[in-house]
Amino acid sequence: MHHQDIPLEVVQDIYTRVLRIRRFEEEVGRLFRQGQLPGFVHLYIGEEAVAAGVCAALTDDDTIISTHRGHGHVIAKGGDLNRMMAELFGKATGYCKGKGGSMHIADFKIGMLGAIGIVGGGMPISVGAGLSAWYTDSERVSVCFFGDGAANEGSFHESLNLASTLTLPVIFVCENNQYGEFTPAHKAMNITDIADRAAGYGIPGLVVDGTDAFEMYRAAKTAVARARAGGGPTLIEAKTHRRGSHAEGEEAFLGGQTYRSDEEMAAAQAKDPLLLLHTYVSENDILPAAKLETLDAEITQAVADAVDAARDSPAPQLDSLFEDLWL
Amino acid sequence: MHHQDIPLEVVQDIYTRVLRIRRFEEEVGRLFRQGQLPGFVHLYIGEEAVAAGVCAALTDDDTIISTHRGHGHVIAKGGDLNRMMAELFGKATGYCKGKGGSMHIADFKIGMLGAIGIVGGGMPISVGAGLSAWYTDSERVSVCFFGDGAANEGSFHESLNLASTLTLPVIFVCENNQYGEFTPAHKAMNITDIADRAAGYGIPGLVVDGTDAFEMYRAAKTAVARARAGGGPTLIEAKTHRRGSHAEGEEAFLGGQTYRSDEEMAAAQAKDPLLLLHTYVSENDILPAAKLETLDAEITQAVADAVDAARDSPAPQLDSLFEDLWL
Amino acid sequence: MPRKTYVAAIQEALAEEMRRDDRVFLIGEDVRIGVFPSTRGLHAEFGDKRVIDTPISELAVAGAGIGAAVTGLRPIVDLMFGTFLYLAFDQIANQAGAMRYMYGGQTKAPLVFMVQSGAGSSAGHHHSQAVHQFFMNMPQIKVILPSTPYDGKGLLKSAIRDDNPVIFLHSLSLGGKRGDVPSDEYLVPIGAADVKRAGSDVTICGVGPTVYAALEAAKMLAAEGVDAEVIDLRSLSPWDKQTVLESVAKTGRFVAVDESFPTCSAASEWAATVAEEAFSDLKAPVQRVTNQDVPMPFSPVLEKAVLPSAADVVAAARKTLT
Amino acid sequence: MPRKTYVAAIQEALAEEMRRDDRVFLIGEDVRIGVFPSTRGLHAEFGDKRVIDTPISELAVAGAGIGAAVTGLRPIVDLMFGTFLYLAFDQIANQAGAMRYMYGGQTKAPLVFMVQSGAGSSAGHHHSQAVHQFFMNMPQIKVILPSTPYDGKGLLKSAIRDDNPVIFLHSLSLGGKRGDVPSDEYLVPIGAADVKRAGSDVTICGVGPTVYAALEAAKMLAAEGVDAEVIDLRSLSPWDKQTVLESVAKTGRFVAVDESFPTCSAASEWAATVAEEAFSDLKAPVQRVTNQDVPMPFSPVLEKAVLPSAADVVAAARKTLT
Ligand SMILES: Cc1ncc(C[n+]2csc(CCOP(=O)(O)OP(=O)(O)O)c2C)c(N)n1
Ligand SMILES: Cc1ncc(C[n+]2csc(CCOP(=O)(O)OP(=O)(O)O)c2C)c(N)n1
Ligand SMILES: [Mg+2]
Ligand SMILES: [Mg+2]
Repeated sequence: MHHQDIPLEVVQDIYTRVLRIRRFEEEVGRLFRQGQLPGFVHLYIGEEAVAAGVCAALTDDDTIISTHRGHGHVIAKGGDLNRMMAELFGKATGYCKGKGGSMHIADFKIGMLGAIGIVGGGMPISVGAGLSAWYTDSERVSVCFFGDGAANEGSFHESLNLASTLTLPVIFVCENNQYGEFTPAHKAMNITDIADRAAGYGIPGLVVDGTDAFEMYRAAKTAVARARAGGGPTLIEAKTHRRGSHAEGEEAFLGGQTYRSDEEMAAAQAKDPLLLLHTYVSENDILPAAKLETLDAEITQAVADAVDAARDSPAPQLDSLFEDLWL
Repeated sequence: MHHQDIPLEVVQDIYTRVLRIRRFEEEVGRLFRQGQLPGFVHLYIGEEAVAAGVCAALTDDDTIISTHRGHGHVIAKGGDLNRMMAELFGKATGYCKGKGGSMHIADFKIGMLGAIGIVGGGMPISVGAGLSAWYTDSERVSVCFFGDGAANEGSFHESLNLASTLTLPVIFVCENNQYGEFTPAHKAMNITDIADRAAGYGIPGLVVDGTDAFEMYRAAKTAVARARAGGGPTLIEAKTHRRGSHAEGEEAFLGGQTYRSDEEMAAAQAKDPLLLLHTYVSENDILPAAKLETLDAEITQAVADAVDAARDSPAPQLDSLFEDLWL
Repeated sequence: MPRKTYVAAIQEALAEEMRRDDRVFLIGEDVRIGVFPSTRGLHAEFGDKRVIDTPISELAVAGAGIGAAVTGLRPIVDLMFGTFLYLAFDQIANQAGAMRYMYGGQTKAPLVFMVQSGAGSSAGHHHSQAVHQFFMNMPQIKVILPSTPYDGKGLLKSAIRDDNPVIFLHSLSLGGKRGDVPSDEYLVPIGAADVKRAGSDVTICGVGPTVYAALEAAKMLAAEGVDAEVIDLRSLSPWDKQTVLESVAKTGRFVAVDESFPTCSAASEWAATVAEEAFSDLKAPVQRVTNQDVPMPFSPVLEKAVLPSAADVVAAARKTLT
Repeated sequence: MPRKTYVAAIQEALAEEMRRDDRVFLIGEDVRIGVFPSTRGLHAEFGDKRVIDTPISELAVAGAGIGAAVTGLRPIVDLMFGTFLYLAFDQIANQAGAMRYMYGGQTKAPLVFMVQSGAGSSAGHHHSQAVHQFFMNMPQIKVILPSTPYDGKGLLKSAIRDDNPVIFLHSLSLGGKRGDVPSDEYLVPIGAADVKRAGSDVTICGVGPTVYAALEAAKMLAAEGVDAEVIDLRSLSPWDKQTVLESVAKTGRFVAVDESFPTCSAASEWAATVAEEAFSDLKAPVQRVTNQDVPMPFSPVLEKAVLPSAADVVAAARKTLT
């Protein structure tokens, strides 16, 4: 892990994104366990370096598309914690006025084109966002986050191939957290690196250590430059770990069944992206400890404020059922 | 082209299969142009070596699944010309009692599990046939024929991956005839060899000269042996040429537009599989000219008989509309 | 007025709208060469960027249309046969129609999915199904199926200008039908039915090819002294309930004619609505005329027997009159 | 009689049928660990070969089920949520239901697609749609949706023994419901409705979760002196028209309650059928109670307002009584 080629403000920026995601997700986990949040919740803890590194390499114009595990992507792209939290509570002040929920947060103003609850469902749409950029001769790139599980969906195949044949500025970021629900990636495919599939579409495929935010940033920069220069799509496979449940509350609904060993969990903990980043910036005196503490305190407070604001927000009016319909 | 490792009776068998397909398809083309056949018709002329070579490597128990361009596969697997022709005429004596037509011929008795009009639609089903063989510890293998165009469908990706993860005895035979309808394969994908996609599923991928029936036979033999031994699926890409139209009558419905150069057509003609085979067996005195002529006469007669029988056959009774329904 | 074929009118709508708005583009399998003549010639005029051939990848192409739409373009996604939309079903049901609502009104998805729908060319089950009934069920998806060249052009132009996802269905069997198509620009509004024949005894309601079965039936009924009103719905979602209810208020009898498998068909929807909202007007039970409830057979004699015919419509109308 | 949960009864049906017939196997995403407890414990008993985890590949898994079925096995394909079937729509619409007919009766496809259907857990649009209406339209596909543990077990066992493709829908919101489930083997026939409450004033017809809304409504109506008959259809295709028509012959009033988007819903089909075939019995217009016509919102207050409620049913029933 090193940051030699990365300006200090970017290091700080990446660190901030990772931390914001972490503190937000920790709080969401607590709220869910307390029974305060409706629906399903899939946390991004352990994978923060992927979204943070990638989004730090994007401009505000660039777009992203996300998955059922989408909170981290929204935050990394600059999403508003209050409107996110309110959405998770199903409140009228949420990003989607309570109509979307955890799996469907979007912020079109910042190029966050939406989280999609259908595994692989966002990939074709991201191709369309890339098509738009190409069509309008814009510099914009389109980023698609998806999981190792999604890489086995037909949409993966069709989307990468389509983006390749049209030479579109799309960056496919596969978050290989080793599991699709409870199935290990290596049982759902007979290959080690999903990045190898890129060859089948004639596009570059990179394996990146997804626990290292700097590596993610570098890989994304390269892919973004390539895309902006008209070089077409890239597939980036980020090897990462989901530290927590597939969906919050899974212990209960799995009835005591487990699917990961203690060693595996310990190894993932040792590669925790926030821990790695914190250790790196601390040990190398890149960001002063005091600053890190203030930052953490600020973010923690912002998350707490978001929760308070969400709680105090009104539930959607029944009238709103018939808003946001046909134009 | 050589047959050193191939017994003479197999050479003759392959030759017969190729010729039967050719003479049948030529006649179907004529009938279609004369307006005698309803619906759409996609001929296999130019690609006969693929089905013939592969099916010669199969037993009667092994199963195949086919496409909209399916006549050749049925014949290669041993299908009955009379019942095929009757089906094309939409007659009650056809394989499917007139309910299927050109794009949906099946003969379950000889392991021909059906032609499928949806591009890529047969691939998942072939995985199921392989699953069945594996489940029942049978020696049976499942062969799936599909086109270069189909290789861009999501079903291709999901099917190869599923067959690979379950180590099923499925042989995916991609008939790369260079076009999906009027789109050249190289515009629909940024790679030269579809076989390279096999690496993405951890299975062998072979490029084979699909105009050489012996090469096809060899490749199939290897893949069949591997599948029977529990080694799982193989992807075979057969480079071949469609000599005629995508669908019969395309000149008319394309309104004079063309999409292939004369040179390209001439090159394909030079690599015509029947021509190559005929030249080879003749020049090397493998099959006597007289025998070849008798064979051709017999087959030509059989096709003519099939046409006569089909013409004389009754149209389906209206009552038959409500047969072959729920059991 | 110039007379044009149905398919030429559709082509004209595409060309005019592409000329009018350069955010409009066409994408699909072999749209350049034009598998259906509806897209023929557009590539020559508009070039590579606006007439885009794709690999055979319905799911991705449909989704790409959606992604392009939510980022400011106005795609027309041509997926050839109606049944090929089954492969893109997820993108349409889960994404296209839902995005605006699901994201609280932040976005819109102005795009057109254009496919052939229905049977009539002996193409077998995989190429001969009507699909409108599926998309009618989905909230926030518009569905149209014109029966004439005039409507084909006018409705497609409206669809392209619509800010919502629209499924534009065209009928292969009507492709060669000729009709008047004005040279001056015009639009046909989505959601408005067209009364094709005024009558006082029975209301017959159809869409696309079944309009002709209905008209033919009306003629046969006239010979029996029965004066049928024939309504061409043109739009399936939203649909012009008002016109139908007003007609039934007059006639007291209703026959729904729909080329579709029977259960949960458009005919079921129309019949249920009339039964619900015009009950007191009804002098006889509503009647549905649809496909027979079997997969589409290949053989022309069987295919014909499966599809709703004028004779079937006459029989149904007679039932309302006894 | 032992009392069991809905989901436990389903699990029992799977286990018993797998014991009875070793051609029966289960395939799907995470069926071993059991995302839904319905498949829990089967892997321990039946092992790797008969309880097969797959990659997330709905189209291929569905098709693999079909391929296995036509080659002699009896697969149960579990694809988790109903909406995921959209990705397998082609295999179901074009292949599963059609193969037997299309190939002239040469084959059969005895398989079960098992998915959750409907809303009620605030999971948002992508995980909260009812899907039965789509499959009801397809010829030669059977569709069932039980409302009780007893029916869940008995119908699933029938589905597994059926020689045709069956879509077995279960309701997440009913998963924890308890009911009597006999220890002795029994089957519930596909296609037979269950009259849950006899009544003489109005017929209320539902399926799955809407049966409870209907029963609750019946109680509320009873308090007003209205005696409602409540029919649980249980099977959606084929469906028990006879029982419904007989009931309407008695009551003269009909309310269809269906958790589905309204247009071309099951409610439309039932209402149309009653209007067509029991017209002379009807004393008032048929009524449909369905979802509101919007994508499924996440927020519990909105979700609840979209779904058909007992109060909605009461209001509809009252309309038939004035
Ligand atoms: C099409 C579809 N199939 C199945 C599911 C159920 N499901 C939700 S998340 C998930 C696992 C996805 O795995 P992966 O893509 O690796 O993402 P991760 O959860 O690991 O972030 C599955 C199977 C779904 N939502 N959509
Ligand atoms: C899902 C689907 N999309 C499109 C079509 C229309 N179509 C029929 S054949 C064909 C081309 C198929 O190309 P390929 O797989 O290479 O087979 P070939 O015709 O060359 O044998 C297309 C696009 C179809 N039948 N099914
Ligand atoms: Mg994963
Ligand atoms: Mg081809």
